[in-house]
Amino acid sequence: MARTVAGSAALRVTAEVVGWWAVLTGLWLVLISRVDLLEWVVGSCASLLAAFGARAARVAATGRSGSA
Amino acid sequence: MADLLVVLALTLVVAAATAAVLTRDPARQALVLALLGLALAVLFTALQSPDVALSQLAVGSALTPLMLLLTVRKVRGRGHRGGRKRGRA
Amino acid sequence: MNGWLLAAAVVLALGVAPALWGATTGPLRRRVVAQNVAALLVCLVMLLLAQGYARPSYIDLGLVLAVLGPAGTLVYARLLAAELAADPPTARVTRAMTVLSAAAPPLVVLPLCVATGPGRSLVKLLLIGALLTAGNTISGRAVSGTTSLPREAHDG
Amino acid sequence: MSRKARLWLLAVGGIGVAVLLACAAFDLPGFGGTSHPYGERAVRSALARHTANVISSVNFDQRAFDTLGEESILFAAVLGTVVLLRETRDEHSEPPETVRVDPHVRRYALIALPVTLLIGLYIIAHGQLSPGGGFQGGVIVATALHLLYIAIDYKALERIRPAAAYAIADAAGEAAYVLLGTAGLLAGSVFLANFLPYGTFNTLSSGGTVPLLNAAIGVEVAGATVVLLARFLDQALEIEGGGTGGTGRQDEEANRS
Repeated sequence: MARTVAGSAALRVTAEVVGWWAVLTGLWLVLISRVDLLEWVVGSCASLLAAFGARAARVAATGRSGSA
Repeated sequence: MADLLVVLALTLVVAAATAAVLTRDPARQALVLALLGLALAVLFTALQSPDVALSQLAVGSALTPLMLLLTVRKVRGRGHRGGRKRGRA
Repeated sequence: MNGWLLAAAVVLALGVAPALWGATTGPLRRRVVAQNVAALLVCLVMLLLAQGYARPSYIDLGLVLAVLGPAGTLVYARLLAAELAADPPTARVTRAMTVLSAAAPPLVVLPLCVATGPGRSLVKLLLIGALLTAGNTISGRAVSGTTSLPREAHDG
Repeated sequence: MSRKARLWLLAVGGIGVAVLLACAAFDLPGFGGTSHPYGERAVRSALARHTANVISSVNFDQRAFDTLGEESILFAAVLGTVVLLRETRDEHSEPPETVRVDPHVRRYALIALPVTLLIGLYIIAHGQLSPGGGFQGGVIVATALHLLYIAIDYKALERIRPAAAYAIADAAGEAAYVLLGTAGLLAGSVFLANFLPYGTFNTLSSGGTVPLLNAAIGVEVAGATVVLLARFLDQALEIEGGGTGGTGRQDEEANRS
């Protein structure tokens, strides 16, 4: 039971970060003027960082983790 | 005619800078300084130096006001106490 | 000097200059509102200048100001909250500010979009417009809403 | 010195500066003229090194050593601020009051924070291509984090801001700049030489060491700004007491009124 709760919490965290990552990568692709492989790599790394930032900020703002 | 923007931006910069000097209250001065920063950014852009304009915008729009107002709050005493003692904190 | 630069000059003379006057005189509530309006207008001026000088990379100035301008106004709303709560902007001013935040960006961004044509830069322009509208509406609300806010509703 | 004498001294100094300035201004080349000897050489050199943003090429390649000095100034200034604004023995910390914020502002901040963060990273990464670079982007990144304070609550900011980690980032950025410069030295030429391949013009990989130095500066400036603001925030919101701090000044004002 505990494992299922932990598992669904981990799933929620992953979903939140991946959701933000997808949105922010899209944003990066809008900002740049020319797309190539390196832009993709740098863009997705920066978006991943910002996505973790988004989650950390939300957790910090609510003062508890896991709630949507 | 081509220099109209430069002249306009320069006028705004001079007006904002003079106003910043003449404003005595530091909290209000921070507001005028923000306007001065915006006018400077327009001037720099009109003079084709967007890098400098971007530096001005990055520093002047949120960072400098935050530092100034935090300092004002510290000097006047903590916000809640100052707020109770005087109207303006 | 083309039409875009002329439009930027008009916004500077008829928008930013009065905002500067508003920010240097009068009560605090007027000054903070004027600062918010000035950030909004200068962001639009930056977009017009980018188009007027035919330098797409200047758009980034507008992009940065679209996110930092509202942040700047929120700084004042936060740290001058006591003074603003004692003397908040009138409802008329607040409404005018909301209308301006919602109406001014499309007025500038849509012609720019038509001039840009379809492509990624069009999406970028629309994004800047959206960020600017949302940010300035929110910061205007934060400036005026310090007292009208119900004290319980703090947990979003 | 009497007031009158001081005013005279000021007037003489002011007039002197005004005369010198006027002389210098009349000897300048005309505004917007066609002769730009330095500009032409800088642009030619920047294009030769495949750096689209000439300013970045000047800052991080042609005159990269100057930027090291500027970066060190920021580093030292922040260090000095940290020392001056530390909590002294006669002061104590009190947790600040919780502030209630409009839920709309709160929601906006939570959405704007990652977007601003990404824009800051974009400005850092594209320093060699478009206006901006490490300094501007670093400041934007730091401002993004402080949205948590200005639009939500100081406690929320404190949860994601272990100041020590940002101090390490500050030092690491500074060190990375020096190390990149030393790598230029080891690669066979001079300190801060652009030793990497210049890449294709107007792509992310162009400019050789310029993007890497930009990244180092970005990390340094973001860390330095966060540490600087952390000290200001601590002083303004948490630290109480002390001979020269807020309360002393307040008593003084109370006595006066």
